[in-house]
Amino acid sequence: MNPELIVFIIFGTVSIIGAIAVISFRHPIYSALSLIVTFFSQAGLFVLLGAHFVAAVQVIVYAGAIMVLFLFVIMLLNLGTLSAKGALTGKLKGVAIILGILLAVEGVYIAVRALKNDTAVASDAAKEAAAALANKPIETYDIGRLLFSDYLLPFEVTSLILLAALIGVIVLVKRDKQPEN
Amino acid sequence: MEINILEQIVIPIIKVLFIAHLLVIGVMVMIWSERRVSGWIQDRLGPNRVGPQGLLQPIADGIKFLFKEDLIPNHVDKPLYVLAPAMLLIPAMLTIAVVPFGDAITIGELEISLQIADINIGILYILAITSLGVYGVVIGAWASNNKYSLLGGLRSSAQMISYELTLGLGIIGVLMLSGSLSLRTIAGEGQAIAGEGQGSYPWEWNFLIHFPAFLAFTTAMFAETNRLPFDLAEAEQELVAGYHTEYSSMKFAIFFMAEYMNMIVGSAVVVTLFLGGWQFFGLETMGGPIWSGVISFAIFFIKTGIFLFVFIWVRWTLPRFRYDQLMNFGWKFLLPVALTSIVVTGTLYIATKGNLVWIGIGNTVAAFIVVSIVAGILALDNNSKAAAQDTSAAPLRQETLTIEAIE
Amino acid sequence: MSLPLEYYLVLSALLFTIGVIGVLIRRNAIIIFMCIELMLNAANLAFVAISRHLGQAEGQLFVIFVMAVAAAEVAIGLAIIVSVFKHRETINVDEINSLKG
Amino acid sequence: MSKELIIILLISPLVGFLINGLFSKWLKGNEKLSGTIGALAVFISLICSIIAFVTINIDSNATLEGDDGFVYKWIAGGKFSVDIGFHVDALTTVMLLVITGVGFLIHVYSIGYMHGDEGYTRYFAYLNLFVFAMLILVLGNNYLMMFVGWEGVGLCSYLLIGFWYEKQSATDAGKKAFIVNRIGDFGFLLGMFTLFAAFESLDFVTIFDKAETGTSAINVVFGETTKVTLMVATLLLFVGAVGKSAQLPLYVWLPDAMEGPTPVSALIHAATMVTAGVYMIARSAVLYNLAGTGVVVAWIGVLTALFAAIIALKQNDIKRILAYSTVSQLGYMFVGVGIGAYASGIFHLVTHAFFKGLMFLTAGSVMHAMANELDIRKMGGLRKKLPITHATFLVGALAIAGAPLLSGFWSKDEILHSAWGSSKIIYIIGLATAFLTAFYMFRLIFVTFYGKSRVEPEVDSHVHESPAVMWLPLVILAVPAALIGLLLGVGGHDSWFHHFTEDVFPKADKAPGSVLLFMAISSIVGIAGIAFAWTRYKDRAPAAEPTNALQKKDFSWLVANKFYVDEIYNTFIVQPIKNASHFLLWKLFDVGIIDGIVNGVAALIRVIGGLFRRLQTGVVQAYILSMVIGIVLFLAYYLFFVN
Repeated sequence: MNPELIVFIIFGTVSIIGAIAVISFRHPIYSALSLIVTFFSQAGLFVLLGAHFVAAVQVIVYAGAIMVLFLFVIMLLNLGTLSAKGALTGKLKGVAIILGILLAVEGVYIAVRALKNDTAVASDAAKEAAAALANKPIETYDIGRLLFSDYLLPFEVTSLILLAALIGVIVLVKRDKQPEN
Repeated sequence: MEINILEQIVIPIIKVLFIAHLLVIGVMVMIWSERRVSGWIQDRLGPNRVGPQGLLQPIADGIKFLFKEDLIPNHVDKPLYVLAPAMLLIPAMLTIAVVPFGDAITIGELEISLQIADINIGILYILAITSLGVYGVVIGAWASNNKYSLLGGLRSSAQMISYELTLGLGIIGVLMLSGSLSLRTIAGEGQAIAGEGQGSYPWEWNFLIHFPAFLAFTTAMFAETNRLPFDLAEAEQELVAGYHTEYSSMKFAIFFMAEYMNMIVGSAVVVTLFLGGWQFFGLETMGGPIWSGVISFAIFFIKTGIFLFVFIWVRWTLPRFRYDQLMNFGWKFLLPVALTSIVVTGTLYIATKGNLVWIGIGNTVAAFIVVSIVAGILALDNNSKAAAQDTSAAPLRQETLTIEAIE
Repeated sequence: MSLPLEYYLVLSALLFTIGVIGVLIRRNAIIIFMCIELMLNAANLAFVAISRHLGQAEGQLFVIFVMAVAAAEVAIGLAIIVSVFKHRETINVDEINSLKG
Repeated sequence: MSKELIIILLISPLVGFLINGLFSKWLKGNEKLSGTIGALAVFISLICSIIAFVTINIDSNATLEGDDGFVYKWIAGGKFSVDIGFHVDALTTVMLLVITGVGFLIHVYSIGYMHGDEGYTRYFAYLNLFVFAMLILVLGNNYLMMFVGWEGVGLCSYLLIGFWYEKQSATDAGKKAFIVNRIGDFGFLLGMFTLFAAFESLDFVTIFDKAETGTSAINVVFGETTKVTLMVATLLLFVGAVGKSAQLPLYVWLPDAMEGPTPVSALIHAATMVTAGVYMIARSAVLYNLAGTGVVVAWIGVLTALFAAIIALKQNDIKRILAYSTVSQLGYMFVGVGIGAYASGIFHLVTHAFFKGLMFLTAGSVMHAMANELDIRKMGGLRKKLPITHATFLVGALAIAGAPLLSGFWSKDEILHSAWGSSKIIYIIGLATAFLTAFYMFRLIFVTFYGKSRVEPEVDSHVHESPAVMWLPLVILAVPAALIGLLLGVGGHDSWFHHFTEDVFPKADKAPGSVLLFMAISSIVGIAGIAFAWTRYKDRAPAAEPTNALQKKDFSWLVANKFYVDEIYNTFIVQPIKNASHFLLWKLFDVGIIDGIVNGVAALIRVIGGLFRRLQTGVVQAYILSMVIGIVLFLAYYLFFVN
């Protein structure tokens, strides 16, 4: 059996179990921990795909920063489980799950079919070229190069978005000035 | 795919076992030396009864921990309570995997690199894994279901997020010059493309070129290990013992071990990044193919040991920060210094065509200027605040906020 | 040697769907938020897989952009949740419905 | 010449404007800084202008024309393509020197004049913006850029006339200037359209080349004849010039524009903006020559000159006299460019900019001394108290009156001389105007500075000479006002100025007759005017307002009321339009039809909205659910029906 497949199955299963756990646990802190597990297995998948840099960033950003923030807020608000009274969501549950399954089926079908079309249309030469490309490893160096040349403007815009978020958060949670004496 | 059993399975396993045990033994030595050094600093003796110079004291402690009753309080969230110490210990041990301990040992055809895994994004790996340490603290604190623990956890998570930024940004200057993310490359000769690695002599090491970044990184490292002067998460006078208040016996010991492991790994990383790794005056090349590896390992070991001494020294010298001081220090001093280091290093590298002397001088001067500016602004701000309102309310605000929210 | 792209895309679609279901059935705003992160991650997975398939670094680049935006979004979102909690003492989305028409 | 120089020249006032405009909050407390920034910005431009001028002076080929001046592709759509680009030749550099030179001195003067004003920074911001717009106007290499500058200066003029917006009369005057200018601008726009229709370009160089070679595009509007097209285009452009340069019949805004601060009157309404029309015609000299419409220009010019001079005879407001004088002198310039003596027209523009700028500034100085008194009947005998002001004003007045060897003498004489060669009647009217000019100017001088003091006692004690920052520019400006004619204009059509600009303008025919003779005649007429003023106003004030009905019927009463032009316009144009707007457009169309439709739509939407309101449950997940349903359906459609 292909060792890559084994690794994929392990990580894929873990990530799906983690994801289901996220939406199943009653307590948000468990959900958060499950989400971290999912993120980790995703990082593993990224490594499997040869995207080492993205994997590292995934762990640093998601597990290291975003989820800590989540935990921080959960702990700060000290939320327990929510009462189920008068919930619209209770009624929706069945509908939602059916819709979700439909969506999943469609998504899977599209993913598979799009690729089939792709390979069906392409000529032999194009296929060879694609195959050659596909085996070319993508280094951190390539990402950095692209980021600071072709995608410099989006990169800068991203920094602006982060700045805006920073300011926005400060404004949102700033407490009103105490009355001056 | 052909698998060379010796090279790909046996040697790595030996390396892993060796390093892991070295770490655990290191922890024990550290515990002993911490107590002895603190005794020395405070002009008292420290443990000296068990074994020669009290050297066996940590083993005795360990046995004591093991044989104590493993108490799990009733009110805790059991699964997480049990999980938390492991969540702290595992990242601490994982980090060491990419640190290069020395040059390679060559025995005939076989070249054994003194490093468990030389992955090409090593430094990112370290940052990623380090950032996970916070979960152990936070989960442990939350699972304890204890107000003091929770406050400790909150403080610790805020502190770690804040200082992680400096940790990450402080090394960018180093990375820019070495042109690589691999720790072996950074410690050694540098990448071929934009390579400015560290040479064998102390004046070629990064801590001179990136002096402000070095200080910022080291300080952030202290903060990440939750030790004095940054041990707000377990401040005895305020929070009993912070996040591990409810822990006892071996679980407590694991928290303890993790802290010391973090110290060791942190020191090793600092040595690798800033203090030339395993190199020292060309000594590491003098032993021929086999012995030079051993010598380089010894050099690395000694350097790390010296740095660990600094850790202990700082802990027993400086008093604890107040919470707002801690946040101010992290965000308003360390972060600007780290950012300045990035800008100045990049600019000067282009401007002076890679002249390291100028980069070093520029870094130091710029950091000094930035710190002065920030200090000036803060001083002005404080003056106006002091004039405007009652100052005694300010430091308490953060605590009152969190306590209100929790209640 | 390498796995076919479909595997990853299918996994991505499944994760995305789980995220969608989570958004629909949970009442806790923070968990809803986590589900959104889950969906973003599923998209990231597809990005990286296709990036590998095509041999182009752009896919990974976009993942990094997505992460940056996600970080910003989480910061803002959590800030909103905190301030909502301060005012209304709840983060149950069923109870936060003052915008009712 | 490098483009960068021109860009610095152009950007510098813009930067000044931005600093003064954006940071007014911080600069407010610091007048010195604000004024210095404003003046410095123009000073940088001045330096650049001098460099540009010298460059062209040394090497007449060092111009920036056609592709050389290209900076940026501004608009490109179909055939319509306009660049942002510069056209710098001798004419441009002359204009640049006038704008930045006079402009700089006026900025300096304003530092003192505007001292203590509430809107100090705003003032300098506007002034810098004006300089910027004016520079665009003269630097542009196409009509659209010129139009941008044209509108820009119009805007600044509006803003600065209404600078003291708490004064009703000032805002009214601003609006009047703006609206009257719109009429002219409309003509300008139509002229541009015509030119584009004919030549498919707005570039000066392209248009002129095509016009000269007669290779205009097939013109659907005016048949195949280029000449007719050109006539229409040039006349329409001239309408723009009439509006901007305050010629008959659109001159009415300029006297009212004196509501603005006096330095503004000096800079915008005497030296620079109002001459934009003259510049435009000079720039389009090729077209006017080909079209032969110069005659119209000349006639409008000379009639305006006479008309304004007559009105000026009976005015008692110091600034209004100067304003009518400006209108009159602008008429001269139009005569010059109209009869084809472009260089002479521009020459007069230059000299006029200096001496009229000077006179406005001195008038400002008088006002400054007299606590903003404008009525010359309440002055008199100021010579002793304001020696510098008096001396500089006298220089300006002598220059405008055509006293021998002073600048006005040279430039006016050139125009008159050329007019003789073109049309004797124009010459005679011009000569008469010259006499009137000398007369009303010296009437102003004698009444203001000589004779007995009629200053009101409480003002009298405060009368003082202005501070150095104000009189220094006066003195500096007095020097070119007096001597620039001598420097540039000696020798008539062989003068230095004519040689300098000979590459720009089509060759004009040499006027017949002896230069000296014409000079003598002009001098005699000017001196006669001065002498006549001396006999009448040596020591007596103008009569008070006519009181009884009998007096009201004579000609002087008509003149004193400015021929009732404003009133006529009001009755026959403004009121009918107002009424039509009120009843037809507002009551019927706006309220009845448009509001009806809008309200109807709104009511309809409210009903529909009431229906959809129920969907707005306020529960986020309901919305998300509908979104997901949408996605599922969409994907289903994609799967089953596409491909």
